[in-house]
Amino acid sequence: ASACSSSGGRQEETATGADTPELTIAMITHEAPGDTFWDLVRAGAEDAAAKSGVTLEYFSDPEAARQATLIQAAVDKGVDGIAITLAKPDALQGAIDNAAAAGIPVVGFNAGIDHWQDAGLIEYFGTDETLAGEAFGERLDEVGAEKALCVIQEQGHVALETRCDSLGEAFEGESETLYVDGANMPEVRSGITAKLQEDADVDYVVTLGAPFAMTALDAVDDAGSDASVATFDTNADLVGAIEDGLVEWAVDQQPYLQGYLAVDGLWLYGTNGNVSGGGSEPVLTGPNFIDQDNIDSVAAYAENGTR
Amino acid sequence: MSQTLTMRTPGPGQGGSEKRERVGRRSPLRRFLARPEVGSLIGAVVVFAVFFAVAEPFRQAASFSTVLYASSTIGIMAVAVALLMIGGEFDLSAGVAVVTSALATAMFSYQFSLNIWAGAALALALALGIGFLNGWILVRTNLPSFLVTLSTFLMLQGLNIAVTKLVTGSVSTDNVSDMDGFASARAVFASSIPVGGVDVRITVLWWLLFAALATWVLMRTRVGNWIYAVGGNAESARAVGVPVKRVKIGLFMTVGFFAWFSGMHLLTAANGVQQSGEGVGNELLYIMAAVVGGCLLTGGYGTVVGAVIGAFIYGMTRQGIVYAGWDNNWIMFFVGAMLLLAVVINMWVRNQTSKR
Amino acid sequence: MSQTLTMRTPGPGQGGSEKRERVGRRSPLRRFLARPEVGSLIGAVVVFAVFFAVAEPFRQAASFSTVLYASSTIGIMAVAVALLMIGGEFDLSAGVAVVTSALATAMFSYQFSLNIWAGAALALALALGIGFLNGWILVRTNLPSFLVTLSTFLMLQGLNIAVTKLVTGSVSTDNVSDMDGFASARAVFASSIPVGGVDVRITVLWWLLFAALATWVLMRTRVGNWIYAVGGNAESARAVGVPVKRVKIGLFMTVGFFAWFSGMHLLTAANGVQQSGEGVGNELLYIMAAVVGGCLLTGGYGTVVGAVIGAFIYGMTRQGIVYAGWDNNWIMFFVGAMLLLAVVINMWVRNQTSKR
Amino acid sequence: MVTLTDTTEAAREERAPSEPVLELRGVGKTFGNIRALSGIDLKVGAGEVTCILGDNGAGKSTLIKIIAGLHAPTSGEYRVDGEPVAFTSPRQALDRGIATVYQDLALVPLMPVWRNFFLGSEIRTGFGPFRMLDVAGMRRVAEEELGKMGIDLPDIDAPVGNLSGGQRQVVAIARAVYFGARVLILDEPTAALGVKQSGVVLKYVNAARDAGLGVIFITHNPHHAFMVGDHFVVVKLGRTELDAPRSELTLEELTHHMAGGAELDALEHELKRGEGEGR
Amino acid sequence: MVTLTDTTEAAREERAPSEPVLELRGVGKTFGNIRALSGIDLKVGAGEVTCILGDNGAGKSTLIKIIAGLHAPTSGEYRVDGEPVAFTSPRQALDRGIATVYQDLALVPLMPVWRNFFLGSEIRTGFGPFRMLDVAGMRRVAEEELGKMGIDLPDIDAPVGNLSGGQRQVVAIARAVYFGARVLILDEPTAALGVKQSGVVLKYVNAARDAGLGVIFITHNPHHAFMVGDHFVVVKLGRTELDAPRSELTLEELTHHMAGGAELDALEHELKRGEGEGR
Ligand SMILES: Nc1ncnc2c1ncn2[C@@H]1O[C@H](COP(=O)(O)OP(=O)(O)OP(=O)(O)O)[C@@H](O)[C@H]1O
Ligand SMILES: Nc1ncnc2c1ncn2[C@@H]1O[C@H](COP(=O)(O)OP(=O)(O)OP(=O)(O)O)[C@@H](O)[C@H]1O
Ligand SMILES: [Mg+2]
Ligand SMILES: [Mg+2]
Repeated sequence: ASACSSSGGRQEETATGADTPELTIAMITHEAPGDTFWDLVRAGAEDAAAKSGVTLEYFSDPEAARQATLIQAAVDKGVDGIAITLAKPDALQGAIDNAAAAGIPVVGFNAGIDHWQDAGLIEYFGTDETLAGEAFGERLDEVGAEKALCVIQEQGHVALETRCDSLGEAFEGESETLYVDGANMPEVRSGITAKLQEDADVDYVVTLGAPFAMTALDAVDDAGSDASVATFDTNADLVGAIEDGLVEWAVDQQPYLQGYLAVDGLWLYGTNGNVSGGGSEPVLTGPNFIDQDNIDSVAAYAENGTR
Repeated sequence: MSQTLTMRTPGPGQGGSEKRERVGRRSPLRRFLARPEVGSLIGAVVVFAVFFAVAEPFRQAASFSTVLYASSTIGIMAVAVALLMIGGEFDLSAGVAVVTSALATAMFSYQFSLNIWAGAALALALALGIGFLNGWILVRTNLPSFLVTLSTFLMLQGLNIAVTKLVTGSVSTDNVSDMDGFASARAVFASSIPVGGVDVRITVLWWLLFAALATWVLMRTRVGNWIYAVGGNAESARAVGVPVKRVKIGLFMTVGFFAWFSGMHLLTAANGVQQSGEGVGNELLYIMAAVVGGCLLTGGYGTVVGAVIGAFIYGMTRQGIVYAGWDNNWIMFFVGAMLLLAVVINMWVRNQTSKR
Repeated sequence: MSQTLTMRTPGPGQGGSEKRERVGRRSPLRRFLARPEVGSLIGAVVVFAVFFAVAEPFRQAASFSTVLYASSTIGIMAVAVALLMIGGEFDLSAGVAVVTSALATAMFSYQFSLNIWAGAALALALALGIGFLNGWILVRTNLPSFLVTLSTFLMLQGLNIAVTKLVTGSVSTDNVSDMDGFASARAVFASSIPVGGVDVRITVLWWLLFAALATWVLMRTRVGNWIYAVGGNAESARAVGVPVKRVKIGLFMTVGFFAWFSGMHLLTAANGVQQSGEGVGNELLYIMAAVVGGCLLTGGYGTVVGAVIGAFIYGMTRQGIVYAGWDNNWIMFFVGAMLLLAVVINMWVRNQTSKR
Repeated sequence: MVTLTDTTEAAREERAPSEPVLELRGVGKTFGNIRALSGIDLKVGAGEVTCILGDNGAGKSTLIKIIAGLHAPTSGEYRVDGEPVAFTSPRQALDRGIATVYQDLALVPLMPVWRNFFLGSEIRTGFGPFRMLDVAGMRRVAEEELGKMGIDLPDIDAPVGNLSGGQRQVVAIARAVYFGARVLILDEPTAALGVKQSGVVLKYVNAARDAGLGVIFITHNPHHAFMVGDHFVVVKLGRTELDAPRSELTLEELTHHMAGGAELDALEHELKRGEGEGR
Repeated sequence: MVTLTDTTEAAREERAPSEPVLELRGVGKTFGNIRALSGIDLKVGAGEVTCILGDNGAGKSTLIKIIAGLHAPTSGEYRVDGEPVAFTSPRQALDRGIATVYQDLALVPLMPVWRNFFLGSEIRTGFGPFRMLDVAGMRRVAEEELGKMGIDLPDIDAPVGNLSGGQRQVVAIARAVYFGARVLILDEPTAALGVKQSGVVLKYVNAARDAGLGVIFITHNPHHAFMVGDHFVVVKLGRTELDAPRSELTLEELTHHMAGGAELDALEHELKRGEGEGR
């Protein structure tokens, strides 16, 4: 599948963008390294950068104070634009202000839909975790679910907690939260198993990341429960699982698109002064349901690592 | 030599009287209670009783099997970590090394289109190599194991993600579940065995087997003697001719082996796909299991059985909270409180016995 | 007493000759090199040189100020952790205790509508209380600090999130940036001060001040003497009348104080909102800084200056990688490799000096 | 020390046994199931050297650890100046002027010699929160006191762990002598010492007695014991076997008791035979 | 041990000095800037007891650590049976039959007595991968060997850390005696021992000599030294000050040398005066 990539579009596309000024863009997220979701974000960002002849520097730290320091470092370097995830807006404010003072445009993506304007970002690409959670809850109602188990793989993570909370609010049935240690798959598995053994009423297991959906399937098996599994976010394996009907659906916020648009937005702003959403409206990338009905349109891209 | 030096003892009467005069009677019970792992055993019993009382589902055999499984995934590594700790060192890289092994098996197999077992063999060589390197740097530089294994930890953490991404283009490996040998590997590392109506995960049996083996090595072989000596006082051990460096390197390689084993379980249990960002933080759980079980962080003291009990306490607590249906927000608090409860009971038992 | 025992010395001639005959000349340079923190200083210089060479932005004053800031946030806690470690213990709960203090300040102030400083005072009492509890359990039960502080760590981690959710209904605190006293608190804990054209974060100054103060305490006060003794050999220290328990509890409370201070910085730097799930893992960074700086994990040896340098090495590495633009996926690998580089150089320097 | 002449009996008889500074009554101590001591009575008067003698493992060190406040006795009574005490820490004993040289020395190996010397009893200057160690003074005193005992260390800043066994012993003794105000306890102080240093220690014992201190002196060397002791207590298997003033003993009797009474004869006999056979 | 009679000079002279088992030539050792030893020559023959004497800190322990393979010398040559060796570990010395009792004993405090006894030289039964410790045999031998030295421990399973100082010493000596095949090195073995136990150790030294072993014996007690030594080496400030066979010395001369030669007279004088002043 990757045979043609050596002669791929990168060089050609770089060539096409050669007439615009060379920009350096820093992308700084709250990723805890090693999450498939951010793979897709980076893939989008890199593709956009390659296409526009942008030098992309990607850094991440889940701890807010250190993410702020990373932004400060980008300001020190004097990059031409910064794309950030605004998961913990208050802690980043100082660094954002410093960027503004240095005349560096900052865009937001993925998290912070409620805060990006106050924070002084020029544009925002992403979805709203609240919207996504609510959509998920409504979908649960549609399929007649009665009790959902929302599995959070990192306790205290703002976006994850928001998803479960808003899911719970929109969902008319009962919903419960289970915290597991995402760095320890066997424990995720036995934790979900234990919960299903303890509470036989659970008929939907909701995971907040694609790899955990796969593990939840095993746990459902182990517990001898007949609960269904649905999830937020996708990866290649999960697409296969939806194709096979193992996982009911996934709520997709199109991480590739988020990464792509964030870089592209900065490039457009830097080379042409464009502002997506006019500086007042966010550019939504989801939520978008992937299930057996539309999986075929996604599967091919998932294979490429872009969906 | 001893034969040539035949001399009379200064009369056995005097010696015998010392024992009679000064050593109080000590019941077998008391002797049992003074063993290093018994405190934690009683801690385990208390934790078990707590959950047995408050959580109805905890009482079922199937639940117990889940608890055992959760304990075994920590417990298998805890066996090796306990050996290492008795030998006076510890290994912060143990958690991510497990993931490294799983990633390596998957990537070797997939990239070279090998049988899973061949990939596993290469991964085993890698895991042992990492252990060797840890030990070798340690004995060469005399640095504390905290520093050496912390750097290995950080480096492996980075390598896991970076190399996986480099090789597969994503932070998880390609799926190897359809490759030759996967089914048999899965049977060995991640199957379930029905025992009296309940499915018991095979890792539980491996865990007990490894614990028994390690206990035998520790108590009944020369190497075991050396491990205690090296941990208790490396200088003295060296002075009487114990190959301190080889023992330490061997211990790190043992941890490597167990990491490989756990990695194989991880990979086969996850249907042949391994996420590269995992394993971080587990090293503390392994160390915790060993220490709760009575191993001294400073080395030279402890048992493998204790570490097994320590892992079991953790497994019970973590799952028991779920079975008890306690407010999930408080989960870490409860885990911490249970840990404290278990070790305080442990300590209290030990004090009681030494006070007689 | 010494006055009543007046006896002649056995002639100074003999003693003097020993010095002359057996003690080789030792240059001031060599004496300097034998200090515990000098190895890490040279490690720091090497790391600095590496990044100075490869990362153009690293050479600017503004970048250096950011590096110092990143170092100071770890370094302030590392000062306390180094003191504790010299006293023979360590504290796994230090990372989350920082967040606990920040959360407590915000919640006390908001819920009781207090001036921030009043909330901070309550939080300080809490932080000192946590430190006291750690120390008290430790000296009462004689449990290893690993276990005691691991349970505190888990409990605080749980409490941070659970209590925050209970009180505020979300995983972060309510915003207190518009409350009385916030501006002045911010000026004290999280402002910037222009020094020669560059804004230097105030934490950098606090860091250096605390390090100087701690060094003075350690080297020039009675308590400092006791800290070394308690860490070096608690039994001996007790035998000559050092109040071992009070020293240990005091050290844990010192960590509590610094956790409070760092928490205040966190809160004020984050505009008065604190996330409850943070801080996990930082405890290892603090310990790392202390150990890289030459503190022995087993206690009784090390300096605060070393810990400062250790934190600086970490800050340089972490930020330097960013300035050099190295790949994010490899970041942990580079941090680990730099750490190993720094400590191996450290060790090499020390060996060279002791070989003379 | 062979060249040290015994003090005349007359000189010793002169001084009347004063009111005891320390007194133990029926003291016992058990460790788990080991009965280390039982029913020990002991009186230590001012200006008097009490030698405690006994086999290895007899319980001598345990006894002095009780006196020094390091262990609490499990039975019996301990009085200082006639009033019952229950020390919970060695600090309290030190504050009462009871200074001890432990057999395992109680030094902190990683700390410099002078810091060890003053550990727990540091000299300070300044006032209020600025009270700090008088480093120069402490170094000077430590160097002087060690010098008096015939040890001139190459480097007073060297960690104690680098000293030879005997040098460490001297540091511990010098410290106790310097701080011992009323009672000085020495647990096998001359064991690791050279002939010259042993002589110096014995001199110190004499001088301390003459300065009115009570001294408890543990040794396995009957010569040393007889040279300085006013009073001899032999402990065997945790019990007092002999408790006699100097006037009731000769060196030979003492040696006899130290080697375990009647058993000595058998041993002596055997030794001779062993040698005879050997050649 | 006062009652131990000196062997007759005649008996000693009989045995001709054999070819040396160990030989040191111009050996030196520095620690950092401390010159612990320089230019030491030493020969140890089979069936011969070499006493090494000297002040505290003279370098005796350093010397025997070099012989035992624990330290490498920084200069000079070390020969065993005439061929130069460079031991990198004590194991190699042990394999050559050189067994050592270190001054700091080299015991592991947390391990049971019998495990310590056999540490590094365990007895095993079984074969192949199933070779395991002969626990019963090891316990029995350890108990027996300790019994021979007059120590009957309450519990052979007790950790060494719980023993009294003298009991620990005996464990270390018993171990070395049991394993020492050709050369037995004893660093101040009688320092912590009671009169009886000291006697037993001296008997062992004699017996070892008679069995044809080379013995190196370090002590501060001139009586002990003179009772068993064939050859005396006095080390001072890291250099050999005296190297003489027994025939050329008397006990008085030896004591004189041990106390540091000429300085002794001054000290003796002062001691007497000190006492005179004291009373
Ligand atoms: N902490 C302890 N735990 C258990 N047993 C102990 C402890 N300390 C001492 N013992 C035992 O108590 C007994 C007396 O020991 P102690 O150290 O008092 O002897 P000692 O008379 O000082 O001997 P030595 O002359 O060899 O120093 C010994 O049998 C010893 O094993
Ligand atoms: N590891 C070391 N590092 C530095 N100096 C050392 C070390 N070991 C010994 N020394 C020094 O070397 C000298 C000789 O010490 P050694 O232990 O050999 O003396 P010794 O003759 O055995 O004395 P003693 O009779 O008191 O046991 C001493 O000055 C000591 O301080
Ligand atoms: Mg004793
Ligand atoms: Mg010595």
